[in-house]
Amino acid sequence: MDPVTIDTTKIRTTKRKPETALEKLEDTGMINTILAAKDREGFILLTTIDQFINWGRLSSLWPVTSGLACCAIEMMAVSMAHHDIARFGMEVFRASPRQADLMFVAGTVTKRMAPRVKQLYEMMAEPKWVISVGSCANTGGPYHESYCVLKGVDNIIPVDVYIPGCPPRPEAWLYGIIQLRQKIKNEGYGVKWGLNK
Amino acid sequence: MTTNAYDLIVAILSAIGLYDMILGFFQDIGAEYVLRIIIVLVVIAVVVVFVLLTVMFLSWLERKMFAVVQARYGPMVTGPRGLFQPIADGVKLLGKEDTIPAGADRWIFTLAPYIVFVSVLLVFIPLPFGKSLIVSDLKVGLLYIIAISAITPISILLAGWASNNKYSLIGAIRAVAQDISYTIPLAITAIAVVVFVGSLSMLDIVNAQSGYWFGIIPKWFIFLQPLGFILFLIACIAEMGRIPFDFQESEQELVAGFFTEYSGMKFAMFFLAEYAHLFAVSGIIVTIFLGGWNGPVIPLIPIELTSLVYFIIKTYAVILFTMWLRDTVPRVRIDQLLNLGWKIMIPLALLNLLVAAFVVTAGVI
Amino acid sequence: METETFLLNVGPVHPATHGVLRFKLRMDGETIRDCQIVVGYLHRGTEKLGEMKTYLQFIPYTDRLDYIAAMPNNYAYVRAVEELAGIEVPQRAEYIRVLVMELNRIINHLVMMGSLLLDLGGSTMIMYGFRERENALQLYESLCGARMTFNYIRPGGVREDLPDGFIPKLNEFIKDMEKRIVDYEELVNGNEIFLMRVKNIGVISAEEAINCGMTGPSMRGSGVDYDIRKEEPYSIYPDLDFKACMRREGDSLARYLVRLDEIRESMHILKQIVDAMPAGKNVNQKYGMAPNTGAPTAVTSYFPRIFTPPAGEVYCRIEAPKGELGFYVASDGTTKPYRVKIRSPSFCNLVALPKMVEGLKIADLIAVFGTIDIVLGDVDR
Amino acid sequence: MNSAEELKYLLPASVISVGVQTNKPLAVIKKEDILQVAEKVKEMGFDNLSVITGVDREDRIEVIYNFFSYKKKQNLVLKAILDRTSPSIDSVVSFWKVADWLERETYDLVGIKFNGHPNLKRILLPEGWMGHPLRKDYDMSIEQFVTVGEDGEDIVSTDGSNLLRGE
Repeated sequence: MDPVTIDTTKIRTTKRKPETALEKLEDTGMINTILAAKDREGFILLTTIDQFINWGRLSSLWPVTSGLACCAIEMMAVSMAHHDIARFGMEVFRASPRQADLMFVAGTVTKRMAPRVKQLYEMMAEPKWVISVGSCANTGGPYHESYCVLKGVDNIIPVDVYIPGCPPRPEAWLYGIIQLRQKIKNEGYGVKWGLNK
Repeated sequence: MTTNAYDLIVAILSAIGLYDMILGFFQDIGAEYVLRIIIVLVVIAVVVVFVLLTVMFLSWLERKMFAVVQARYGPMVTGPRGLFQPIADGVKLLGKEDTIPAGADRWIFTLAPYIVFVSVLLVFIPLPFGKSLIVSDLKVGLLYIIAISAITPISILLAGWASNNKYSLIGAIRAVAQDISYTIPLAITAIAVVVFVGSLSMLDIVNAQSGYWFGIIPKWFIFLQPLGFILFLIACIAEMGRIPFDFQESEQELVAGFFTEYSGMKFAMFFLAEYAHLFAVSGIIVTIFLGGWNGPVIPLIPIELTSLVYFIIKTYAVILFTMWLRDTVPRVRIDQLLNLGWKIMIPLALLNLLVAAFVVTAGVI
Repeated sequence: METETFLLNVGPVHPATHGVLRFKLRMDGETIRDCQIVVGYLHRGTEKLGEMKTYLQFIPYTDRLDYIAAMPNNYAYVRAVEELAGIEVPQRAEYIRVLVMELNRIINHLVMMGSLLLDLGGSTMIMYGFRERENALQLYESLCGARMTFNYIRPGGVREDLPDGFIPKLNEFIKDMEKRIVDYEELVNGNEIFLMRVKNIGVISAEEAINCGMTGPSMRGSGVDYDIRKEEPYSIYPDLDFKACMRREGDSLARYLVRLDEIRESMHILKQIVDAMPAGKNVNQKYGMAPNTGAPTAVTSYFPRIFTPPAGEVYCRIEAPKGELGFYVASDGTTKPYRVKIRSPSFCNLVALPKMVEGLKIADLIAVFGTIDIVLGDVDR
Repeated sequence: MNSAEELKYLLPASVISVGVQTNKPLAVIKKEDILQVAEKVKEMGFDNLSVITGVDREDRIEVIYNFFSYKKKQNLVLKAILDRTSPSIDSVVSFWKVADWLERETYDLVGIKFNGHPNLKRILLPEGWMGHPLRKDYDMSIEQFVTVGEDGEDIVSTDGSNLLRGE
């Protein structure tokens, strides 16, 4: 097939027929009245609902009580008086994965534990997020050469935020949590449907 | 003279001169009963909204109180001092996936949380929030409350059984054993109060506690029956299933007890029911032993309002006490709890009843 | 009455197992008829890694065994290497080592007390325990930059000398702890419900405890008056005045109280060390590091680049907070150990658990398990 | 006379030689006589079995027992030499209960069979794991994966496709 040469001037001038709901609204000019602020270009209704739901989700991340190794002690330290993740409404550690939204993979995932971690993740109800904490969970860390350690928990479950450290300081945990909150803020149905950016 | 919330609404409408007009309109179309239904629905809506708001506030209060005892701050980011935390929790739980385990009994599994919540809501019917602020003053109010409370263990058993999970089942069986052994001292202690009042109506119980002895000590039954009050309080905490008696959901033993398998909105129902139960039971304790809505009369302010304030203050005192208890003591063991119930509480409750009956028969008071 | 027993699986992910331990319980209603412990969910192959790393490289791995109290692990391994290679340690270094180890003992017992109470349903004690732990960790941080995994004790001494202002801060910590420990006693020891839960639960006799390989505070709760620090003294312990805490009852309460007393003893030791801390080098000249000048250049290490202890084998044991911690190190004269074997206290203490909980309720399992005080990194290695 | 020499005096036929393991008395014993020696050692007051270590010396396998006596405050180290192809020795569980787990661990990681052990199964690694990692010839290049079967027990295979995430 011959290479297609693109006439850029033509594209700029040609107006496509509006197809999607958004484009139709743009066409009529009504969009300006119902669009949200300029920095958040999207469908205002969906944006608002998305923002509200995401706010609910990011404000009440309940972690599942599952510590694997060293990092679990720092997980306890994070939830205790000095660092206190309760400020984010996260002190509600749920022992049952069904009621939890967030899993800290805190520690070395051994070959023997890997299927259980995966099972635990699968038992959690959607929407769910995973934070991989510490070198061991990220890559295998100091135990990378070991015969019975999984080289990174992202081999078995999807991970949203990685926190490096061995073990990470509580401040690093808090930073990781804030990153996850930021991430949740930008999720939503509007994003999925291409209406919000 | 109004006696319940229905009458109060009618009285308010009459006072501002709207009632006759509305009544006239409905009489014209020959459907007076529609107006009655509407007023009843308004009363129900007000109570339900009030209870739900209280429940949300309580869940925040509990976390905050927990934090204060433990030298922390508690929720801070979500809203001022984390006050919107319960709303965020609610929004999140609403949007959460509703899992039903593979081996579960789907119908019962779905039904159980709603039974729990509804049975707790029903307790509020004969509960006087203030003078005239009562949905309906049942003649058998106290009996009704005890009977309705007995539905909760059944629905917990349903939940535990339907989950097809050993932890849930153990939790449910524990809950039933606990409720059976503590409803008995609860009822016997309540009867001791009824002996004094001579009526099962909650309103009569409150009215019997108005006034003062020697001009200073309020005529509350806590001063007449201190033993009865302590027994009733312990039995109530056991019935609510809170620490030190929270076996049905004891996290370190049974993961999450009978609601281990529940997620999303069904879990939220249990969550709501727990706090609604806490509020209801505290209200009952206040009504029976702490003088209900009685308190010093303040001139110029309508008694309906002051009585509501007194009731709320007293109820929150009881609630804070149970929360403080949760923060400081560990959990007892299930067999120790049953021992306490059957071998200590029931004999003491009977003794309390005996003394009360003797005092009343002898005509000392 | 004959009832059907059923199998209850507790763990590996369960709030009361302190990590990834699994109990297979045969239950008769609420009563445990048979308890089987499954371990190994955190087996990371530390011993094999010991053969693959040089002597110095292996020290960080010892931190990750008992991660609540890592200093004694450091020390036990380093001491084994020192005995193997015949390295002299300056007196000041020994004082610093004992100081950091005793501080770690306090941390360990605080965490243990907290998690025991948490398992029993009282969630406030752990917050207090971790509050004090955090203060101690700040001391460690000023010492070596790490909170939990220190890598501080080196063959020939310690990595760095005490920083400025360490001793005053330590004194402050001790003073604070003395007040706090009274609070703990008020919160916990006098609590009727707590006593109900732990008294006469999980009783084990002295003979049985020894036979099952229990060591440390768990064994001393059964009336065995034995502490390696006292009976087979190492480091500067002969110069210090302290006593081995011991109780005769052998139940969960006794094991708990032994730990409470040990916190007091450790604070007593710390005070003596602060008073008697000698001046001098913090490390044997041949093996130490150049003093850190704060310049962003690489730290110069005098540690021999090729460190080859003579061939031989050594088994060296110390009194770690959880019990007897031993390192068997075999050398074949090369730069890497030929074999490293870790005798971990948690692993051996667990052997007695099934016997202790038989016939008890499931809630008691937690009360007994909490007082044995294990760490899964130490069990599975 | 230290404890190893005392043992040699008591059981001259079973003890091959006497030495030291860096300031702890060591007795090298015949592996066939371990039960006899264990009985004698227990009689001598060594009530605590500290640790059992298995060492793969490439031409032979050594199993080392560290004992301690709470009564006499003495140490004793026993060493038995096993052949490498099929290392086996009698179990001492009947004397010291702690040997139960210690022997299982040694079996798991070094591959020494303890005859007469009531429950000689792997303890740290899952049942079915190929090879004993602390042997010097253990092949580290084979990657083994664990999955969970219907009954909750581990299944070991070299195929991780069930476990690992697909793209």
